[in-house]
Amino acid sequence: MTNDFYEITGEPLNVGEIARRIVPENCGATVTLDGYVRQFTKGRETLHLVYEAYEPMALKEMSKLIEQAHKKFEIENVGVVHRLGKLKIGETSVVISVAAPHRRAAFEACEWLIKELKRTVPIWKKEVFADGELWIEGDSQTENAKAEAEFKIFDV
Amino acid sequence: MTNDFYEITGEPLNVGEIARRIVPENCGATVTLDGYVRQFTKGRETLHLVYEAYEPMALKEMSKLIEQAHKKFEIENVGVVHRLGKLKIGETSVVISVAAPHRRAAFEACEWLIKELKRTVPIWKKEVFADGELWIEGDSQTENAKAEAEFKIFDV
Amino acid sequence: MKVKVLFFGATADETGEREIEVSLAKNTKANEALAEILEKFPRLGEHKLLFAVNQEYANGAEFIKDGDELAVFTAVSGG
Amino acid sequence: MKVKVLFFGATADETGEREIEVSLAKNTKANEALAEILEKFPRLGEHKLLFAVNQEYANGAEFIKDGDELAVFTAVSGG
Repeated sequence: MTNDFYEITGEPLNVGEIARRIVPENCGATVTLDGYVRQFTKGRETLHLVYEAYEPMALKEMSKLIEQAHKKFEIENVGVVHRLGKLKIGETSVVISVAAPHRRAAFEACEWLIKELKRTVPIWKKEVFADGELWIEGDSQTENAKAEAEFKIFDV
Repeated sequence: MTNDFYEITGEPLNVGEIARRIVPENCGATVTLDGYVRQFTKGRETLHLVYEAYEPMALKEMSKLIEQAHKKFEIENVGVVHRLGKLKIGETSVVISVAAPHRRAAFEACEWLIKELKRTVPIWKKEVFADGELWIEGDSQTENAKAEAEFKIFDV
Repeated sequence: MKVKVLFFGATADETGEREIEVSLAKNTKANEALAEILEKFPRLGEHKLLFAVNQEYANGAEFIKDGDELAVFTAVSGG
Repeated sequence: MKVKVLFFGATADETGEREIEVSLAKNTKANEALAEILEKFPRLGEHKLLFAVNQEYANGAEFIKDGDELAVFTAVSGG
């Protein structure tokens, strides 16, 4: 029996608490990815960020990712928590924590999960600058290209 | 300027607090490895563990590993903390946290650091069972073999 | 038949709407439904769009049913 | 010349010592020093040993100096 969880919350994230929640009795290592708000993106200063989600679909997609991760990697428990709303610089936006009997699988699964979350889970980030704001569309050129290959992107 | 730290302590480790201490302003991701006491090793129940270190040498080796990691990977800050003394089941024995502008480097450096720490830093683990206790010599067959290749193991 | 259409982030800003109701002919496919939505909100065409039907990514070939929940959004940027 | 020899974990248990003082001839090399230590504590020979001189791993060829800190221990198992 795994002890996975996936959540979306407007509250601040406690990385240590999330990592602890997935510790099973027979595992030796947890790997945790902690993503947070950068102050500078390409030299431009971000004042704060706003995250918005299509919540029921985002939770479904997170659940699918965890299910796929269990098939791909020998892991025990997974925790994925994404924060929504307004985030200050340095605040944690996402935590992904994976416990496994062998650390190699925990590293691989954690890295795979953050890559896929950024590609498939319907959550959007708005960067707010001193002189304007911008919804970020896609994680990066590369990951957008991968998204296009798998989903149909309707480019009219 | 990096903001690294490496410590050996007899106090319980707070994973989230350690991960937070290395967050720099211009980085986007921290990867954290959290190792803890397993209840069962090859079916035998561990009651608790005792960690002992050659402290000044362990700190030197930790410092060298961090220096090497900065040369090998594009990372910003590293935190390594190892606990000593008696640890109960489920308690964290080691935390390695790496912050980097790109998460790939953080994953790679964190995995490299735990592998090297287990191979080179003079810390030993004693497993205490209901019917006896055992100092563990080397991390595993594989990693022992690697240790032998690099250091001279005096097998008399 | 009537369906609900949701917008998020950039698409909510472009349309000025977060949720609308749209009437569609029977046997409308997902790509046809999207084309109708784009006719109402031509500025959406400036974005690369993803489209979901009942909280699942759509490839365009799905038949839309009465009461379905559609969603139109840009490439995701969580994490 | 005199040197300090430290033991940890399994080697401390085998020798019943955590720190001893050993007298060595001048120009003794690390591997010769280790051989002398093993003569005192033959049961150490049952382990694969690592050897450090002044808190650095030794390969055996180092010359030991008066006042050096030697350490004899088994393959490490932290983490």
